[in-house]
Amino acid sequence: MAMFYLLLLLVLVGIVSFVLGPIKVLRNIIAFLGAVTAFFYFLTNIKPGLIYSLNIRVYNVHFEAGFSSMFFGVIITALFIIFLIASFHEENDGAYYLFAYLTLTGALAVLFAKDLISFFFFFETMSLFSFLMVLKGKSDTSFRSAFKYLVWSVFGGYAFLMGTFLKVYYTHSVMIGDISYLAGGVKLLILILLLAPFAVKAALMPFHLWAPDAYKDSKDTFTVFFSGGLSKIGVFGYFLVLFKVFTEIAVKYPYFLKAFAWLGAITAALSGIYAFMQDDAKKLLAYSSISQLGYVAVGFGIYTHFSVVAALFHALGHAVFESLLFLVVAGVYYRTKTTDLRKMGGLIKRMPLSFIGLLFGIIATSGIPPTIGFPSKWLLYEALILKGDLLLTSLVFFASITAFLYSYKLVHGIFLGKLHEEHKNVKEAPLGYAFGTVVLLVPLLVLGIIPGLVIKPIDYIVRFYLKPELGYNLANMNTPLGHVNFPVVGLVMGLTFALSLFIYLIAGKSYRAEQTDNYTATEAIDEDFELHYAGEFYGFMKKAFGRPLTWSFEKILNAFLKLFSFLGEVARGFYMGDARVYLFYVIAFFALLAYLMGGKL
Amino acid sequence: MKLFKFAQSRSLWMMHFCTGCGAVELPPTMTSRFDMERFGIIPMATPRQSDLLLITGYLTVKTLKRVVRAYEQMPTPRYVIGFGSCTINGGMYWDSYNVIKKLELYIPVDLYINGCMPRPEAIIDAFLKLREMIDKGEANAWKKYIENYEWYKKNQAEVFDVEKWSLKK
Amino acid sequence: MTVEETIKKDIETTFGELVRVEIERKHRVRAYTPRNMVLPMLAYLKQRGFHQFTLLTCVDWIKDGKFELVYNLYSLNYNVHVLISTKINRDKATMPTAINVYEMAFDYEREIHEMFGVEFEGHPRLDEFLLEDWKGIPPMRKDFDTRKYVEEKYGMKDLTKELFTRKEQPYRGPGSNG
Amino acid sequence: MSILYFFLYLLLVTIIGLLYMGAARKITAHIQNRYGPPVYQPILDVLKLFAKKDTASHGIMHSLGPVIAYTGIAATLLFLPLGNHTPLLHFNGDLFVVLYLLVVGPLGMALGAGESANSNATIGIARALSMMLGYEIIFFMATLPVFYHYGTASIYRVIQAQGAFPDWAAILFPISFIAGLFALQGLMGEKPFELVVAPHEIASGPMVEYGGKYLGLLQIWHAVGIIVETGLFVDIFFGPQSILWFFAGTFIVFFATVIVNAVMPRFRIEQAVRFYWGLPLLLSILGILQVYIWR
Repeated sequence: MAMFYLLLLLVLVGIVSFVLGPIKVLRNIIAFLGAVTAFFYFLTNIKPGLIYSLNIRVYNVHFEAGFSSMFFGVIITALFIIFLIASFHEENDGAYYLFAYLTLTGALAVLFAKDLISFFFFFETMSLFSFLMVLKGKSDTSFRSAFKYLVWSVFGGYAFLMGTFLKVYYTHSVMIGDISYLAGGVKLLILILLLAPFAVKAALMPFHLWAPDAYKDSKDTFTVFFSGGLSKIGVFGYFLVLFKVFTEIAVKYPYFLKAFAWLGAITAALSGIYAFMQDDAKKLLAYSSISQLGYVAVGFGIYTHFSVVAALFHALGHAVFESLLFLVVAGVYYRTKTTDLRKMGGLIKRMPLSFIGLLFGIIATSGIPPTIGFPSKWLLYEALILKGDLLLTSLVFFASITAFLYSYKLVHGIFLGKLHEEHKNVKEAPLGYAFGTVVLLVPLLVLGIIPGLVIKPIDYIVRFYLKPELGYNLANMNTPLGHVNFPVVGLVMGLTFALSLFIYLIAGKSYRAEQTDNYTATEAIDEDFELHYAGEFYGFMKKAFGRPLTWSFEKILNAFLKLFSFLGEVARGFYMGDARVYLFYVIAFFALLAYLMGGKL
Repeated sequence: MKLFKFAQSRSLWMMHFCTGCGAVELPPTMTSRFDMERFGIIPMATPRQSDLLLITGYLTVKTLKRVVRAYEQMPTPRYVIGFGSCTINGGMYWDSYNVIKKLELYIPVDLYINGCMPRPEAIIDAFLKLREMIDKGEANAWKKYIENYEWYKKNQAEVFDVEKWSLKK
Repeated sequence: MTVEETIKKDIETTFGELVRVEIERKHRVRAYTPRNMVLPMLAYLKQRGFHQFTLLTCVDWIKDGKFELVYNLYSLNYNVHVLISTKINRDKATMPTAINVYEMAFDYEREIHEMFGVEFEGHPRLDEFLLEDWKGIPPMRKDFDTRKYVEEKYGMKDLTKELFTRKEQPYRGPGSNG
Repeated sequence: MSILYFFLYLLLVTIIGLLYMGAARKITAHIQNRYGPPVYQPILDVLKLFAKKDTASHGIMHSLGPVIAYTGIAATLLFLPLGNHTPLLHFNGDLFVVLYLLVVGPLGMALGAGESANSNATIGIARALSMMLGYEIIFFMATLPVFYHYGTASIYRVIQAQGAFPDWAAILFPISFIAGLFALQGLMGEKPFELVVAPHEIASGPMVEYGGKYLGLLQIWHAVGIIVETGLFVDIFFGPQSILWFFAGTFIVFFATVIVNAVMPRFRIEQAVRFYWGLPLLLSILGILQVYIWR
């Protein structure tokens, strides 16, 4: 019952905030209180193993809360609150909040759904309303981006529906349950069809095309929830399909898993490369988000206990740091009205808190200790080496190096360098953004130093399906390969930092130089001299990579489009000719017939 | 303290800023024939990193502006060696309308090397002399610049636009 | 007939009485031209094969009150320099620009403008070129007193006086008066 | 007590690293038929830099950049076993901890140099980060077979698993070893991969706005970096050594890079990255294949 009440509450709050649309303050208060209530209701009332079914005359909607639904539900709801608080600073109407709440309802219902039909229904609800959210985005190209997103979602959704029908046909059950006993090809087909929408949601490589545009063109605060929260549904789907629907996949189709892992690694590496070639902050982050979700796919593809733990931990980490980065960029956009890296710079002097947020965000994205990005990367590498796929390991490592490149480009473009004249009077991001930044910084650091806090629930999720191999307690993690005590890593870093700072402080004094007091081959420069170079930051990499960098999936798709329209033209020519053409066809047909008959006619 | 002084005199990083024709004497001084690195003197790329500014030859007003800027960007203690007769009295450009005559009027100089051109031996001799001066605490021209800042600025203002070319601290 | 003589004859037949052409020595032909004939002559010589604009220079004839502008053209085919000199008035010296004929003239004209103060009519960019923040008369004019300027600006009074007393005849180097 | 031990240990390694730098200058000088500075010259340089009275800073991040850089390398050092010598945190030392901590240094320097807004610095950083796409991946791929072969990711256990002389990983995995040598040259930032600093081209790159104590911190960062980078290489490929032999080993490896540095010109950036994706990548893939065949 609790789950139903929760969903009902969310829908009601959405409708109320829609009705209260013009009365801004009241609407915001209601929306905020609704989200907070939902969050605490979720924490207190929903326990793993809770079952509820709703009888709607012809159909029973089944709900069940598991450990995984709890895990993802908490992430999504918490991010929703952060998104909501920041979004109050934007100009939004009531419908925006209605759509937002219905998106959240759909997402949570997906987590609870126990049968495939209602799963599909809620999944499509979520997709539809998140499409509407993107549609309400900020730029002129929003419609195009949103439409792209919708097309891909619908594609994924119908693949899922097809998979559902196949499963129902063969197993006579709509419940989410094992299909391992089915005959060969059918299983694999169902598996792929069921996995498709989640690959779309988590932007796995051939299905990622909607993501950069949709992330870029949705409203900045919504992107926080969109990238950090909704993509978790994709990860949840991976978990659902690979562990609940097809339990014996590792035995039956190890090559499928291997392909899945490689796909994830390719996603991570290629998106990383695309990310550091972008000049727009949100597009860069979009590719970075895709890249990070690639690691999650790798973790699932390896299919050992601690690789899946790593994947789920990384999903959590992704939710934390990617949301943090999007939130900071949203705050910067709120103040400067631009996300173009070439037009910003030097904002560290005006927005110090945002800078700290972004700095720790990129440190976590790069996977440097002591942040949340490190434990999952560490576990993933251990799992990869233990699995013995060294080339895959190398590709994943390559991807994580690209993370250094794009994350530095981001912080350099926005915060470092010379302050532009038009940003002289920019203030720190408003309270809503600052709140989210501070709140997200806490798990980012705490879970980086004491990952044991969440390893335990994640272990509960995974140990039911895979043999537990990972030794862990609050501070330590043990794999057959190695051992890390994360607080000690943090402590050593703190200690050495104190030492370096000590050296810095006892050494001679320094003075604060003006920005124009710069080594420019001793030329005197004035304020409007262009010192800060952020565009084409890795321009020379185009030379290093050569042609492959200019390839993209979009171009391939466009080539397909051209091919199909050409074929269409040809086919049209057959049907749309005039009388003479038809006469020619008839004669040609008879000539062919005569030839085939070989003169017997 | 003594150790730091020792280090200061033994490690002089020279700015790689060749002004006049005297720069041509530096490559032999750096390379294997005379090897100034054995005294701890190496060329550095930017004024931020260097201790020693070598004015190698004549300075036009145009160059002087840049030299003053570079000099002010160098962290203290910083030393200046005037190199060749051009820095002393204008040398062969004694009546040129665009070459400054006395370097000392614009930036303080620790040491002059006479000649047109001085040989690498003379340069190395000057380096050793400068090292001695630092050891004895005599190479204090940079202090003069800070104490008599107004005076130097006044002199500089007579030849170029000081407002634009000097640093604001 | 040598190449130089051919060129001389060609110029003379084309421009007639207005120009005086001399063969100064081998490979060098000099044409004395009035101010308004310079551009036609440059155009003519360019299509005659003198593709290289080597130099534009200026001489200050202060006693005559004239500037002499010398355009130095060169032809790789003939291996011949043609110098076109023209005299213009010294006060309010103006000259039509040659950049429409030879683009190379762009920087030379800027330089002459800066050093002698000759205004080139139609030149798009006669601003600061080699000197920075120069005020007063252009430094290459002969009425510009270099020594006085140096004494005032760089404070070299003592040294120059000493020089004069030691030698009986003052040194007259390039750039000094007369 | 142990904290004091950490500090003394760090100080000692810093001084040894500075002496290595001095030795490099001396070796280079002798190759160029010069006499060269005394071996202790870098120590004097660092002392002088720390004694500088007024250094220009462009803001808080510009000041903290070198501090973070030294933090990163010092933390890495504490996780790195020095041969057979009982290291400080060997129980915790893991290849990935070390590799990720190694990146903190360049990142700190990049953040600091970025705030100076100098275009030379920007170019230098862009190069430094792009170069990582070349050498880091090769270094990683070259060491992977060793870790895979000994079935551990702990550097300490890899050292212990190797035996005396003929049992070294360098001899078991000669192809990976050569690939690792290529990567080491880039990791150390020596010519022909000296693109980041390139004093004649981009005025010492990221260091362009750093002087005085900042440059001093960067110098000792580089000094410890030499020990850590060559030490990591020696640990992985040369098996268990007493501390003296460990330093001898690092010096030999360092000597090799210095000699290459002294006689080589410099690559352009895209040439350098492409170079790494040519022969060294092939070698490291061959090394991985070798370990597969062995198993």
